[in-house]
Amino acid sequence: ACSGGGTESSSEGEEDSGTEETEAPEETEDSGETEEESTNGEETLAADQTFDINIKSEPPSLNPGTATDTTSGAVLDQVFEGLMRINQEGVPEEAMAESYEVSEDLTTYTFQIREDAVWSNGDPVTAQDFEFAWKWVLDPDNADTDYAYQLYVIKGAQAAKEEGGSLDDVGITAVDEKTLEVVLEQPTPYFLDLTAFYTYYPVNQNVVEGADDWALDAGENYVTNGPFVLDSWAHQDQVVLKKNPDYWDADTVKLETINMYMIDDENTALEMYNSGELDWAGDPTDSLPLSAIPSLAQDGSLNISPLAGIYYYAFNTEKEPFNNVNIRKAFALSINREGIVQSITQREEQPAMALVPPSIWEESNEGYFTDNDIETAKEYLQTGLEELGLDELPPVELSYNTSEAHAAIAQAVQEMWRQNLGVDVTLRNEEWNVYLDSMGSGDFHVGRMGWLADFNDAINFLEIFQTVGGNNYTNWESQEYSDLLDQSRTETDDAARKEILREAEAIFMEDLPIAPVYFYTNAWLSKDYVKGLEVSGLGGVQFKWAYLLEE
Amino acid sequence: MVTYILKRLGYIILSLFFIITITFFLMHAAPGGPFASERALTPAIEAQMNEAYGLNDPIHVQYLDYLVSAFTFDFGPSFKYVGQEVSDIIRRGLPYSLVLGLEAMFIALAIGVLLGVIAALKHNRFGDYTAMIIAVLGISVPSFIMAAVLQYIFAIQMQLLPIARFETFAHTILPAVALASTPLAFIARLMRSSMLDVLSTDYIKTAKSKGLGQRVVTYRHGLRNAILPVISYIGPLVASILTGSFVIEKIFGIPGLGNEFVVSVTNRDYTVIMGTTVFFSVLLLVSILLVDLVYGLVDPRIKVAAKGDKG
Amino acid sequence: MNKILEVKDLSVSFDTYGAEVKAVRGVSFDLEEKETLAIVGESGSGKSVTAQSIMRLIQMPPGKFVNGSILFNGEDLTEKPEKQMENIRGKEIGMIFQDPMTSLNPTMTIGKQIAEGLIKHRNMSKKEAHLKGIELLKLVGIPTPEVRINQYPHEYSGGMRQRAMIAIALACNPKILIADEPTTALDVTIQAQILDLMRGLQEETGTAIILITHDLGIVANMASRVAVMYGGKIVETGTVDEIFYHPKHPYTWGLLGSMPKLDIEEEELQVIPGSPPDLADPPKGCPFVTRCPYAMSACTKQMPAYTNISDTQKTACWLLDDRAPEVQIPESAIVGGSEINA
Amino acid sequence: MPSTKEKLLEIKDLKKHFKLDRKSILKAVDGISFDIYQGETFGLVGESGCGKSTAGRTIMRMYEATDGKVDFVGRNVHHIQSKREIKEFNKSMQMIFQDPYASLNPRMTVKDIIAEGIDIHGLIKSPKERAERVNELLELVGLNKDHGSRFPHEFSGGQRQRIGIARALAVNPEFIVADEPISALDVSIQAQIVNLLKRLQKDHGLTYLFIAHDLSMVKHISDRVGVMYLGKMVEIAKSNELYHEPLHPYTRALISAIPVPNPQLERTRERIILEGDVPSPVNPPSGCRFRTRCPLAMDVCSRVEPEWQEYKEDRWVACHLYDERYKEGSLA
Amino acid sequence: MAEPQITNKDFQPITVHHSEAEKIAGESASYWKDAWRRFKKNKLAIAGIIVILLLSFMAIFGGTISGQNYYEQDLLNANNPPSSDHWFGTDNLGRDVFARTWYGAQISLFIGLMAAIIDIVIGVIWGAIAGYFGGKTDEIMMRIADILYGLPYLLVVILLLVVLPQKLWTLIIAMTITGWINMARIVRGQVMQLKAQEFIMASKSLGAGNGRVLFKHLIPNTTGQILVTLTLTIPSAIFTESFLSFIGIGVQAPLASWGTMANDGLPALQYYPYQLFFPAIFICLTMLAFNVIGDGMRDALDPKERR
Ligand SMILES: Nc1ncnc2c1ncn2[C@@H]1O[C@H](COP(=O)(O)OP(=O)(O)OP(=O)(O)O)[C@@H](O)[C@H]1O
Ligand SMILES: Nc1ncnc2c1ncn2[C@@H]1O[C@H](COP(=O)(O)OP(=O)(O)OP(=O)(O)O)[C@@H](O)[C@H]1O
Ligand SMILES: [Mg+2]
Ligand SMILES: [Mg+2]
Repeated sequence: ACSGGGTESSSEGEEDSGTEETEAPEETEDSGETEEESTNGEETLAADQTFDINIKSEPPSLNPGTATDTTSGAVLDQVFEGLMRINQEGVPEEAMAESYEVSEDLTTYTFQIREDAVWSNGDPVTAQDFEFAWKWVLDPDNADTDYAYQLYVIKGAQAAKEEGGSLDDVGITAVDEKTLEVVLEQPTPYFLDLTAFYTYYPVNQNVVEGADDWALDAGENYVTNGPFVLDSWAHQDQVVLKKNPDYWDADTVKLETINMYMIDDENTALEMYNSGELDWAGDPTDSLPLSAIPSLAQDGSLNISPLAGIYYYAFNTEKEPFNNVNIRKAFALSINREGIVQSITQREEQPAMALVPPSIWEESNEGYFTDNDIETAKEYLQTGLEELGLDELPPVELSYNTSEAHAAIAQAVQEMWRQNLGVDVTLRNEEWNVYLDSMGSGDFHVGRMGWLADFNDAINFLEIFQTVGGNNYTNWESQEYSDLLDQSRTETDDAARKEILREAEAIFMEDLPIAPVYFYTNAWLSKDYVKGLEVSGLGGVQFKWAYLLEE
Repeated sequence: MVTYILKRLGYIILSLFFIITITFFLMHAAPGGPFASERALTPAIEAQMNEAYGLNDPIHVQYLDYLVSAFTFDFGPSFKYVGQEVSDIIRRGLPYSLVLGLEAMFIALAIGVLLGVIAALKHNRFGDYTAMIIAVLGISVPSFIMAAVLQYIFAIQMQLLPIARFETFAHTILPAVALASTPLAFIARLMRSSMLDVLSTDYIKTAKSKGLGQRVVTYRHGLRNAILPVISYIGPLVASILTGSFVIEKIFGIPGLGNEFVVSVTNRDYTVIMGTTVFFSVLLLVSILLVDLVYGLVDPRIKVAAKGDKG
Repeated sequence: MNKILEVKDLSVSFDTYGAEVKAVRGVSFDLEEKETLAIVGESGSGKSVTAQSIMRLIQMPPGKFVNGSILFNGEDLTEKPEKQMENIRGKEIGMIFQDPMTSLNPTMTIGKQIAEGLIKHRNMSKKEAHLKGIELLKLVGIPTPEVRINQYPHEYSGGMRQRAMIAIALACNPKILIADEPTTALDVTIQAQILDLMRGLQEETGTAIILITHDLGIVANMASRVAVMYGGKIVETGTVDEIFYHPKHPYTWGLLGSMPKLDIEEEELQVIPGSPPDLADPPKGCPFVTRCPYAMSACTKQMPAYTNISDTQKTACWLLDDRAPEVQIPESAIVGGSEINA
Repeated sequence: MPSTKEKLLEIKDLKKHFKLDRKSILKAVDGISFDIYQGETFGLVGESGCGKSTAGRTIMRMYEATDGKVDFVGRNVHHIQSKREIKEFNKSMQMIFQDPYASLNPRMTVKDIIAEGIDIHGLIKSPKERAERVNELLELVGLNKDHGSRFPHEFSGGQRQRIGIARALAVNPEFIVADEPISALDVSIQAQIVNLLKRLQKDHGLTYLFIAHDLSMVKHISDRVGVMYLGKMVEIAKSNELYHEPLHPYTRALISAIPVPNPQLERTRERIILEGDVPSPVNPPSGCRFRTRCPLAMDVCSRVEPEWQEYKEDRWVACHLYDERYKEGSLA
Repeated sequence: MAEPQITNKDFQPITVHHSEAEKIAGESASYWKDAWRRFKKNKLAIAGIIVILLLSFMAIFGGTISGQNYYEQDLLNANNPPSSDHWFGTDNLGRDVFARTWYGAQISLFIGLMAAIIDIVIGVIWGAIAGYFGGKTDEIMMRIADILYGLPYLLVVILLLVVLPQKLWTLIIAMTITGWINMARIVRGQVMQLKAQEFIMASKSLGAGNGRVLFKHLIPNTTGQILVTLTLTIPSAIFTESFLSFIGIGVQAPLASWGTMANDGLPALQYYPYQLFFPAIFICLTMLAFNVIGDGMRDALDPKERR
């Protein structure tokens, strides 16, 4: 599910990155400025096009088929290229594919691969390479392919991976050397976005087949097709990328070298940025220390951009008192989101009174209720208590996984609920793995969760709650909601589809199995001479268009 | 001698066996598995993963496999770093940890002993108090605070040394000092009291009665005897440097093993947990053995093997 | 005869937590060439402190010279700078300590320990010092010295260690050898060996010996003159015959009386009742007053001055004052040999 | 001198071996036999490490014997099994220790130290009785009542040794092992303790095993003396006889080595100075253990172990010189 | 000083009572009184005691002095520097650092104290038994300690925190898993030395059982060492707690300990240094105090220092 979230495996570290944020006024203008400058022609390129950035930790996998996290993604996005690439405007544009055609029923895509697309070892990039790579991921014999589900929009993919279907029945066909035909299960408006995601990257079949450990180290087996090549990989220490001269669009690529360091400590990384050892600090590959943010915001050096993600508290709807919708509403309404965002996370996150982030749906700027609406909350509380036959709220437990930021927010919320609802809230923090275990087994009252979009579509947020289990820890289920989502999947008209989904969201927000807190943002520092570096709303970063000016 | 070492090795293996066993069951008893993630896996894929990593086997089979693999030092691939062999992970982290650890040990021993000797020689005088204040500060300041403060002073304010990473010798100074500060202080105190004891012995008087100068007496006669308790502290020192290194490695961005170990625990990366645990335990147990052997070398009275020799 | 060492009115104190311990309080004696002076007295009477003061081995602080001088060949050792003292220690004055088990460095071979002094004072090379060490070990009666020289102290028996200590002390032919209870820790048979050895060596080298002990038997065997110490003071001094056959001080009487006689049957031993004084708070007068059967009120008030009994014998006791009542030496203190002497 | 010659203790071929490791065994006591009569003092002398303390402790059953037996009033002490009887036995045999500094628990008051035996055996009924008994004991050894509430470190060596004696006496023992009770004391104090022990013996009819390496004191206090060398008894005699007519060459050397506080005598006295050191008890010399240092060693000494024989009445010795068989042969 | 005049009168014999001669000079002082007398002379150690007493006092009452409490938040006044309202400033949630510091003192000192008690109970008994019985018992007990030492501590702690409810106690237990080993080693060494002493033999020959020997003789005689070790255990527990909070397993919010506060303040070192400064200075002060007390005790209890 994940192009950007990648909170998975590395647990706390990345969790932090998702939650620590800042306040800075007029974000759009800020980023706008950068854009403008970069398009001005009066600048001179620096002679030394070497870029230094911190990626925090060792990328768990540099095999696009097994990668599942942002850190790996940050490297893979530079060294590989899929059929499409998300461009500076945030929309997919042709990359390995020179062109594509979509069938009438919107389920068959035919991609024409560039003639001049070559692997870094000189082999041409072929349709077979794609077919091979994708089917490798879908092969049930290949483990560690956690992100196989990214391919499940393709016909027969899920069946092959999970239900014993044949790989031959999967809708991926290399028609010829340069033509790839993909058949989908149903119309998928965001399929082109998906083809830019690393699980969809090709691998060089000639090299990879039979060489299981090809992606373990930089070396002659590590053959790629992106704007950069993997020059060296000192595990746990540093990844060095060099410009790929054979890249089809090599003229656009300005950076010669990218040094990606793996410094775990945010403060250390920030200091390295201050001393000039790094050209970039903070999101999306690292995060800025919470305590540094106010002063950074004050001196105007902080950059902010929205990130398609939500931070929320999940209610366990099977545990009293949260089995009552009014109680849930009371709790959700009596959170002072603005306060949290302004004083704790401080990265201009947007208070969330909806599920789908405003970067996907503008309507979410409004939301379904008023932030910090204590009056209404108290009313709901009253009704809820009556319905439950209680005089006062029983003590409740607020769970979160260990992290400075989560703790701070939880403490603030604890205090808000205590003051506003007079409820005795105890905090419970657990180490990440333990936390997931408790959440999964329903051993919680209210628990912190977050979601970062895999792809830029509302469905990615809504389908979490379609069924109990998976990523839905709330035990909340609604037939109506589920039906609406299913209906949206066959709807080919964009506007109509959105209508359906909005309706679903409304149902969800009426039942409030979660209390949304805020929508994430990216916050980073970059040196003035850094231009054209693309930070996506999905948490990815692209160096293809980046360049450095003379200082 | 040989039988003694063999016997000790036997104990090491026995201890290792228990450590592995306990670790194995702890690991599996701990909630959360290696594949737990924010993006929940579908049950089918999870089953495939378990199958691939042998987690579907009955627990005793897994345990036996583990025992075999642990004693052959073949721990298999990491769960998290796809395809990377645990032995490779250890091998690549080791040099960093080793350099850092040895340097820290060197600093702790050299400066600790020096401070201790100075304090003992200047007993109850200014030098003593100064050395002991340094020592107490060393013990009082947690290493992570020490690291941050050192970084702040020497790298950020004075810009004398690099902030982080581990490339040149200059890079190693701050982390090694931060890591060494607590054991250094401890050694200084140990050294002080044992040196005070030694300085009041008869053989020191004998040495002086030969007309040897203060320095010769202190270094030739005092030091070697006084350092014995410090040598027996090296075992715990290794342990404390191993555990302490995690914090330091994290703050200074050093790709060492300490960090690897902690991360593996939080990730439930079973094979890496096992590998690093076995590795650390072996290191610890062997260094305790080595310390005992060295002790025998430094102190001729202790004949490790020849307890039964006529005496 | 030449006086090579003169100790005059020496007082040494220690600062301890509780109080100032006045370990030695105005001790005077001298040592002539080639003689053996025995200092006897019970534990804590200040024998070792006196000896170590001569060598300036007392740790200062907590120790300090309060008063007095130590003249070695006319030079006052209490005022010598440390550097010059180093040239006297080992070279001019050697010392053997009480406990052979602890007075050798356990982590250094015997050979090296012997060699150190030689290298320092005789400018020998390591090799020469080693050879000389073997010679010395042979001299003190250690068999197979070539092998033994490379061993560590723990590989030596107690008697051998004490022999090695003697070898170290005598390495540079010192003019004075101070032996602080050299045989207390040893068995009688080994003690006899060591005393025999010391006597033999003295005859050979002519070193003057200060022998510290509390065993009157050893004194009788070894010494030419005796100083009896009690409570940080010398209460009586004289030639060995004078002390054994004509003792004048009640403490000396007590000492002689409490020794069992091998050749006489006796029901009860003569005892000196009570226990020694606390040197942190010594009695104002004679230190022995609390245990003295002949105590007078004068004794509690003032330390008696020395009375010269003969050219060589001096005693500090109020009983020797004209005004004091006549007191007979108790029978138990009469050493049988006096008749032979007379 | 014992008036009655009633055996209180009969020691037969007593052995105590310490296992050092798998290969080496230290034979600290290697077959000694002697009797101790009711009311006498039996002195035990010998060089350091020859096994005196081990013998004393094995007799007291503080060590289990490797072999041999110790009959106390006709009962083998090493066969007592029941807890109650062991306690009874503990009461009748007590020990006085060498080191007056180490033998008293520094954290206990003198009162409690002395009363420990009383408490363990429940010999009193009330705290008052306990206090009375302690005072009585303190007085007995010549200490003051108010010393009871003090701590050992406040006492001098001689006083401490007396506390140790009071502790041993508290349980009314019949037999006391005194393991070098005076060797750590000052000359002037030694006599105090020896006199005290003698007085107590007279008043309470005690029997002593008095261990020491200082022959002069042993001779003074003991009725009979046993001389040990390297785990073996080499001679037993009445103390006078031993001094005036030592039989075993080792005894002779021992006596001649004692310095006499008489300068005239010392100057003229012939002394036997033994060569070398005591061999290790781990692998003692073959035959007679003393032969390596014996000035009169014969051929046979290295081959045959001398027998423990009664040379005269009450006079035991283990030496080939007194064995008719070898005397002739070797002299020839 | 004028010598007193000696007259004829002074030559009358006086009788010295022997019992008088046996009198012990000076006042009777128990072992502890005696040690305390020497301890008092050590000004530094006394200063240490005073500091600990002051800190304890403040831990109990300090939280209320400033009129603020440790949990109330004021998000608008977060991260304020020290002022007349908030003497030590405020933290990132606008809570009063002064109140939190003293509240944290309660927890840190409590943790130290509990760790010390558990150390005594487990470490002392374990070490004493191993040292006293020796042989196989010792071998096995010490191997167990070795194994505990070799176990991945972090794993054990995480598991404990999972298995046991999330309470302060769990944290304390987690810290004592290996904490007592040092104490056990020291006590064992002491006991091994002591058990060969004659007073132990004397007690045995009087018929004392193992229990009596252990608890009446052996353990009381190690108290000096135990106390000294404790003065180091307490700070090291405070230390471990802060290490655990560094890796995210500290005390439960909104409770604070000096360890968690220092840890939270650490990243803000450059921006709000007082957030680190106050807890850190008190950690150091406590450690310093306990260390000098330990030194003082070692000197005061050292048998070699007394005569
Ligand atoms: N370093 C010291 N600090 C304090 N007091 C000391 C020190 N050295 C010696 N003394 C005290 O000085 C006094 C004399 O001690 P000294 O060692 O000279 O006695 P001694 O006659 O040699 O006795 P012994 O026969 O036991 O060796 C004793 O009371 C002792 O306690
Ligand atoms: N518990 C023990 N374990 C091993 N060896 C021992 C033990 N106790 C005594 N020995 C050894 O047994 C031998 C006899 O020791 P013991 O103490 O009986 O001698 P001793 O005659 O009392 O000597 P000393 O005069 O020095 O007290 C010595 O070699 C000693 O090392
Ligand atoms: Mg002395
Ligand atoms: Mg003995």
